[in-house]
Amino acid sequence: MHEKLIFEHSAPGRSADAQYPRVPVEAPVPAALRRASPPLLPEVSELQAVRHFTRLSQLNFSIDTHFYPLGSCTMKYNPKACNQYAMLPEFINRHPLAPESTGQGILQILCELQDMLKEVTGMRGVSLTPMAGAQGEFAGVAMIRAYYKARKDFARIEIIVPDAAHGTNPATATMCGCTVKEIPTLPNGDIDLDSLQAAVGPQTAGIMLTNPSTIGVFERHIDDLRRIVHEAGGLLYYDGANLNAILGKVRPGDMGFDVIHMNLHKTFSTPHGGGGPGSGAVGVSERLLPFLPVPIVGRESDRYRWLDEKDLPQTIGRLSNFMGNTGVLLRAYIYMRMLGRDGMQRVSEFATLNSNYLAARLRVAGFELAYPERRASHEFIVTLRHEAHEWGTNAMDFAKRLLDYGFHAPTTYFPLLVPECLLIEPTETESKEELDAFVDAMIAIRHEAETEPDKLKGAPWTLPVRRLDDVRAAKQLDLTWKAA
Amino acid sequence: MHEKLIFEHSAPGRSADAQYPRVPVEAPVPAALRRASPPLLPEVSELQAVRHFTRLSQLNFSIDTHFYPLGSCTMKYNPKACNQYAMLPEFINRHPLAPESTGQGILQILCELQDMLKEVTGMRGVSLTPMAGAQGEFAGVAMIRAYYKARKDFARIEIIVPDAAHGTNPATATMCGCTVKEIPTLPNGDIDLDSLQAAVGPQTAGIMLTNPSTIGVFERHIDDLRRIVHEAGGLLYYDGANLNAILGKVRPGDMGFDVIHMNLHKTFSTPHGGGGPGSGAVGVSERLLPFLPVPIVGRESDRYRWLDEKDLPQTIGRLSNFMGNTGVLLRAYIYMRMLGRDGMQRVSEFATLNSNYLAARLRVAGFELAYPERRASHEFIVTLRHEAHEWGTNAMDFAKRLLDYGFHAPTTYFPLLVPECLLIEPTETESKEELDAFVDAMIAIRHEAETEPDKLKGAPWTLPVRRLDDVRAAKQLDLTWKAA
Amino acid sequence: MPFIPHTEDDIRTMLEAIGAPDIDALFEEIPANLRAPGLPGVPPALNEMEVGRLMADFATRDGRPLNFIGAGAYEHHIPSAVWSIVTRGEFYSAYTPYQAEASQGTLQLLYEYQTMMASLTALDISNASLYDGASGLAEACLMAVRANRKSKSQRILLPVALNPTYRDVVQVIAGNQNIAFELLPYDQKGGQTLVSALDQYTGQDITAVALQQPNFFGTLEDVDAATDWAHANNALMIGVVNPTSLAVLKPPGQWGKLGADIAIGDGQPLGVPLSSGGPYFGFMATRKEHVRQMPGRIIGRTLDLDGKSGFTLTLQAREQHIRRAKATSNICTNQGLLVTAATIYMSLLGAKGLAQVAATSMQRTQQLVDALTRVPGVRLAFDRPRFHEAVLLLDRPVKPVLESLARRGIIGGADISARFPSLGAALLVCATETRTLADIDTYAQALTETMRNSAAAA
Amino acid sequence: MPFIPHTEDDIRTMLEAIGAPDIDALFEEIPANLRAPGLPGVPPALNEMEVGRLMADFATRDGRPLNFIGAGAYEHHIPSAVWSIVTRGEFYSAYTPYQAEASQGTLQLLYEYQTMMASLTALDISNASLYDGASGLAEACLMAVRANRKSKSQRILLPVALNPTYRDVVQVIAGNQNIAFELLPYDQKGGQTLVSALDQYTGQDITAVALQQPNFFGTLEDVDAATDWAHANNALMIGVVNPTSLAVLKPPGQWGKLGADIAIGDGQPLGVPLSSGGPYFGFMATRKEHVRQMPGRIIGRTLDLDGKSGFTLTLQAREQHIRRAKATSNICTNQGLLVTAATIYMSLLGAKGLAQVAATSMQRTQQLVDALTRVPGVRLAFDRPRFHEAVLLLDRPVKPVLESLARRGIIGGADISARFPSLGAALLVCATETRTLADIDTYAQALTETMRNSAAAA
Ligand SMILES: Cc1ncc(COP(=O)(O)O)c(C=O)c1O
Ligand SMILES: Cc1ncc(COP(=O)(O)O)c(C=O)c1O
Repeated sequence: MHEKLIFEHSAPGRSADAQYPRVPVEAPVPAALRRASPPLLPEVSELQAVRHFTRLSQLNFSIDTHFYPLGSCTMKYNPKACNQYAMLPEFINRHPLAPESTGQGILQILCELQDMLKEVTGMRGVSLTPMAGAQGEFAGVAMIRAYYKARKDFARIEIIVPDAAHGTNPATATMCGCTVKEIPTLPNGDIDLDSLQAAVGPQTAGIMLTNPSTIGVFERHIDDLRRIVHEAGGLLYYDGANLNAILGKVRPGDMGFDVIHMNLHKTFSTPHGGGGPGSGAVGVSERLLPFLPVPIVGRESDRYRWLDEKDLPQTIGRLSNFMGNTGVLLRAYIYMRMLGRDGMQRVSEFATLNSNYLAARLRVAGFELAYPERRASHEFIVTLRHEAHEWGTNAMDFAKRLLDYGFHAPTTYFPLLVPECLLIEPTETESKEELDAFVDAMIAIRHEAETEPDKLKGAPWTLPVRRLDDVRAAKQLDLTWKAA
Repeated sequence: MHEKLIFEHSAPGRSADAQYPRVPVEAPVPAALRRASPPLLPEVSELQAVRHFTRLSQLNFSIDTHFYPLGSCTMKYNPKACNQYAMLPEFINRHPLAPESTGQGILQILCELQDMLKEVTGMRGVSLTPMAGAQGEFAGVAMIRAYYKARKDFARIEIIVPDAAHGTNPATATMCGCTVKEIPTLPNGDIDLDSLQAAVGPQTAGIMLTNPSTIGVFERHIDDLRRIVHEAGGLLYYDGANLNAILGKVRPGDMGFDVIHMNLHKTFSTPHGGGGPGSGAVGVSERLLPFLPVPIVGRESDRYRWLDEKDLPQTIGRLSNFMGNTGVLLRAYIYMRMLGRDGMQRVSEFATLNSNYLAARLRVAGFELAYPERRASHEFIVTLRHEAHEWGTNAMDFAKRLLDYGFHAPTTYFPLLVPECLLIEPTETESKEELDAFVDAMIAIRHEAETEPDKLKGAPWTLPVRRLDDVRAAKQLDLTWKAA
Repeated sequence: MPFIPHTEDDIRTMLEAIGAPDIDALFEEIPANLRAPGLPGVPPALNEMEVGRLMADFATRDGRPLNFIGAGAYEHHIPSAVWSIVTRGEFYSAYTPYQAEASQGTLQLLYEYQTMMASLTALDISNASLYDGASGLAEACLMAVRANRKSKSQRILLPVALNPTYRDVVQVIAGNQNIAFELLPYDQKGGQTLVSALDQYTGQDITAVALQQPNFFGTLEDVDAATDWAHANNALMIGVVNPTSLAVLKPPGQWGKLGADIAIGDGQPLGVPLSSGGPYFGFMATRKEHVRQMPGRIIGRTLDLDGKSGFTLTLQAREQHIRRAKATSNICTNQGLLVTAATIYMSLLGAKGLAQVAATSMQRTQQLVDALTRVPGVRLAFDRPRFHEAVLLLDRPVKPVLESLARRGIIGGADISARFPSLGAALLVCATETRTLADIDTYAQALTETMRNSAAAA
Repeated sequence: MPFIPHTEDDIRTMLEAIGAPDIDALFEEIPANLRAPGLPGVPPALNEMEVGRLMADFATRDGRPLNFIGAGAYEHHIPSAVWSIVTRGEFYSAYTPYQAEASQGTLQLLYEYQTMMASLTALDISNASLYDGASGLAEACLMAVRANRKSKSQRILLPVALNPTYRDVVQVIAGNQNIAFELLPYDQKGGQTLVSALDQYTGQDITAVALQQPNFFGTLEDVDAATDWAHANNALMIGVVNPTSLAVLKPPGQWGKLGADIAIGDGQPLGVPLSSGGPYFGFMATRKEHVRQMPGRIIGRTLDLDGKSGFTLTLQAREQHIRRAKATSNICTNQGLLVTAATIYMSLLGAKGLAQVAATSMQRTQQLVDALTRVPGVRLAFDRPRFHEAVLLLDRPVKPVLESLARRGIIGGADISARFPSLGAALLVCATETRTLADIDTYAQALTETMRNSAAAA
């Protein structure tokens, strides 16, 4: 299936006339500020637009159509109710600056969401404003910096990250004006505490940690690790992208973390939308409370109101023009209310069950697990180094061939420390049958790798396009369409 | 793409638990009336259901994805606004028996719709209750019968239909207890008035006519035809499935018709939903007013209320449990308001332009038009008798091969009087580019018919299934799934 | 031009290809004396924004009162997933699946639906829908006449306790074909149809007997006895059923010794919103041997050229397209999209969920009855087991009470006193699983006040 | 179990395959002292029906007042087609298109979006979105520092007439990297930024100048002069723009002699509902030569193994996945779904529709200003040409007036007096094409009464 570009459906003078004011109005713009020629927007009928974008949508894999075990991304079912009730006219037509008296309903929702997130994380305060995980990280590291600045401890600008960390961790540290120090992971998946001990010092602002880490195992020596960092005077940052693994089982606050961001668009199942929006709500321990980004919802007897710079004079400030991705927050709230306290625990239980089951079955089928002696968390890593070495079929080849079998590929080549890796996260919402079918596909592909490796190297064969040339894309940049 | 049956996704004990009351309740049913074993409904998770039905949907052609020139079906764009505003919570949650005082909004809408349909058809009264075209026909013929019964003219039970008539016409006549007399169409597409003259008599209840007829031409001698039937004491029924052809150009009421049904799900663009719902509103001339089916909306100064048997004691009565397919009526209303008086005229103009253009291009390309000397109405017929005769590729083969080219097939083998026919109705919402692409496909297929006829006979090749065995379906009935 | 893609250039080129000077020329075959002068009576166009505002204004005017009416249309929870999938363009904007290969989505879904309905009714087969329950019963009566070869009388027995509008509709639709309908009375104390009333027909030529379970009053009927009587007297048994109830009630296919022959009903409770009256859909199921007498579309599974299984419309030879004047029915367009909703709904709820909905609705109605009959001036009409509706008798006319409740935002039930004058001031109420105890309390309080005030006024 | 498909059988089989006695054993690596005792503080589960009712109750409480605020988020008509397509599962529930071949729908759409935004801003290229306009400006400032190799100062000039929250956010995000922001004052009479204020910086090392068009007050800025000044002084020019306005206003790429270097803004007006504050999206466009300094995802067209064209994420080497601590930004997840909405919106409106929206909004705001300034105690703050917002000055504090209007169902504007104390009691109002003359009249009357009553009370 091929779909032309929308511009190729365009014809001068055509338009979806029902969609804008009919009476022609001349914009009273002074000549010097007026646009000279119209922008190149498509000129199509409403049907053409609907048909084009509907057809485009069908070219995607998605949770609603495919198993999507993309590690570190928690691609679970997004309940339709979350969308339906978040899109109630009163919520989506509300202007963010309307008086609080006209928004007590939504303020109560957000306040309750803050409270539930505190409970889930074991933190003391929560701010919902960060608009994605990375912005949550930013808020977190910025709070750490603000904390030290407030203590006049200006030397602490170094952020430690394990080599398995997600790229946003070091990138965030840099954005916050910190320097980054990387420490290695041991072959057993735990962090090398000796290296950590060696790395900390009076320059240490903190460590950013995902636990379970992005290699899919729980850091067993978290107590020691915390002690080392805290004793060195640093703070502990919890990258909560993987909260799906531990919901109700262990709380970052109880582990001693000082600050956390949560990817509500993962654990709390707001959709990922083909690239967002997300929400990176942050939680903090007592000592970072004053620095939370604003606005935050406060309750005063039975009234709710926004707390701002006046209420939190030490706040790191604002990260968005209003109060973050409210629509995403509504979806997370609805999801959490439908799960309730027991449902949330089940999330981590069944995410972990699915992950360990899939790992066990793949191992039996002859695949090499990167950390075979460890319990998998909600995700785990297969390394295809043997397959790559023996048959020349690498992780990318397996990934692309999986698409032909009707499965979205796991995350490939991340974390970077495991060669030819597939990071596989089935999530709790997938059935055993789906997992079994995935294993069957992996086995079949492995057989192909041995007997007909070109089937993998040429894959995918059945999708709208064959394998795309990424090198060409970057070298011969073609980023916008131009009329022929 | 293949999708298992929903039952094959099922596993005992699985369910979408968020969707029903959690607290187990035992139904207090006396033992003798209790169900002994549960019905075989699927046991699937919410994700499984969503994924299954989403994937199923992708196996369909539809207006939103494909050009769909199905003659007599008026597959035009269904504006998304019609669905959105018809689904406002107040409308869809309203109980039909709620007091009229709580439904003045919707009653006003329906009343205005009645008025617009009167204007569009030139009839004196309208009832919105019939739930599809065929039920509108039923109401129409039932009114004719009621009219004669009221006049004690019991002999008039014969309904005349042209041979080109849609199957619902004769079937309806039978359901109303009438007998059916068929009259032929002339080679030029007009009705054979001599046969008509010969057919009418004291037994004639009326004639059912589509104009333009289902062969896609306007009956030029409609004045004579009307005279013949009226002089014989019969009434004229207008099958308004094809109103798209004449909107604002000529009105059935002005042509002298006594009763009409309208397929709102065609001309007024409510969606067809893969088989309905429709709406077959009926309009009548003065003399049939007392017989309209109830309920009808009446206005009394600024109040609206339902008129029922008490208001229309001679009514043929009720055709549905409430007031017909209200949701469909809302969509038609919204569509009509967005078109307005000028937009409605444009409908017939551009539907006719598209049809004549497509006919002209196909003729130039070597296809035989069934009525080449006539103007096409909103649809027209191609006969593939030469192609069938010379290359053994019949209309069905062309239809199936068109699917491979990404076009829904036109209506095939209807009307029955034209051999190997394709009844093609492009509608006004398709662009010239789309029509041109269709012509290109027809030309390519014709070339294949000549050079590689098996490409047609084996078609389709690229759809979820190859050509299906209809004979087997009817002979070895498999109408429900049974667990293996 | 709204919804029309033609540019000036397109129009010119197209007219040239046609060889017509202008668009008007395309209409030249219409006699000049008949040409309409446009449509001055239709209002000018609004754009989508304006029409959206207009519709929102209408809707706001009608509001969202708290509903306690059933009477043939039931307010159940509808999972968000249902309509978000139903309104996908591929389902919403497709036609009847005439080209099977290009409509496998709809066809497979309908096959799944047929399977579910057959199982729910405990009959062999189901069609792909009729318009609604009322017209469906008319079709069932016509079908019974065709299917019951042993009977020549065209006499069909209908209960008085049947939904009275169903009776009206049956009369209108089947009445033109000389079918005689005779009425079976109900017990004034229990509300159930008097099976003993069948005795007078024993030995006569009766084509069919219909029974509604639960009946219009919500009362449960003695379906076994009636079914056995019918079969003993060579009559077919037609069961008119509420699909939700079938999760807990004995299905028609198991009524009596042999089971009912035809089951029909309104599918609205299965995921279709109240929608101010429609569109809903009628379902029909029957035994294998009657399949060729069944009206409506039927989907069959078959094989394609490669031997792969697929789905297609089948037994079309019964239908009007082919059979024309001899068709089993004139129905063509049915209620496909609503069936789509019902199929998704049943898949989500499963047997367990549907039973929970049924049982909870029964419980809620009992709670409602308990609360309302505590209000002075209100008593219960019938004492027999019921499903999720009940008839209450008031000590004063129903209509003003309902109007007063409506002003308080409560739709208090259906006034059935005009249709059942012998009952007096009768109010049919319903509470499904969507009504909370708080809702019931709100109603009871409002009714108490209403009754107090109007009593005071009287 | 809501959203979990496991049967008891499944669980047993799976645990066997794993070799674990129970699910709890899977968590055995978590130190016992850290194990949480569940989540008692989270309320128990509601089913979908209950949560639907709850949300509807919250929503009803907030109501649907008539809105006259803009201030960075604008209420425009959104065609129904937009969100009915955006919420299709294939768009809604897909991840970032890492597997290009399985994500051609999203990728092609983003490529189309980039083309539209480049054209709308009259710049060469666009990224695939940032979080919002405010954080987008922060990214633009950081990018300017990277891109302007001639400048070492990290000094950036921002106008006071810039949306004040944008200024706050820029400070928070870019402030940690030692960028110094200096402020350009505005003309008290016209509301436009004083280009003459740039003179004092002539010859200094300035990294970039930003100007918002229209500015926060709605006033149109002299963008040409500012841009030319920037380029003459080796500074980059950053244009902060409202995308709707670009249908009628000179686009950043054409400001001054050379055009602005970076355009950023909030894409919300393009088909994204107000949504109580978000999600919206930030857009960014720039010149070709800066592409490797641009933050955010970029989609490129390339060829597949068969030479067929397709789309893929490109230039990922700038991003955190690969570049880690040296990435152009930490942004990863962006606002893809909103971009989907905007792309469909722009396709439906086209250049003509967007210009009509812009022009009608300007007209409506003028009509609003005319109507409101007729109310005693209300006058217009600035006399220069504006887009679709205006600052009104009241003769009394703004907040109580807004509260009083809110009680009448009117959201009367944004109180900007705290952020711009020198203006006094300043109210920023906006009327887009969605406000009718009747709406404006309703507002004017309510304001008249409010002012009369509070004056009387004073
Ligand atoms: C472990 C981890 N940390 C951080 C992030 C960043 O989150 P976001 O993409 O929402 O910015 C992600 C997700 O991509 C992640 O997987
Ligand atoms: C000419 C004609 N008449 C009548 C009908 C029957 O309408 P419906 O399918 O709505 O019952 C149709 C449509 O199928 C038709 O095309």
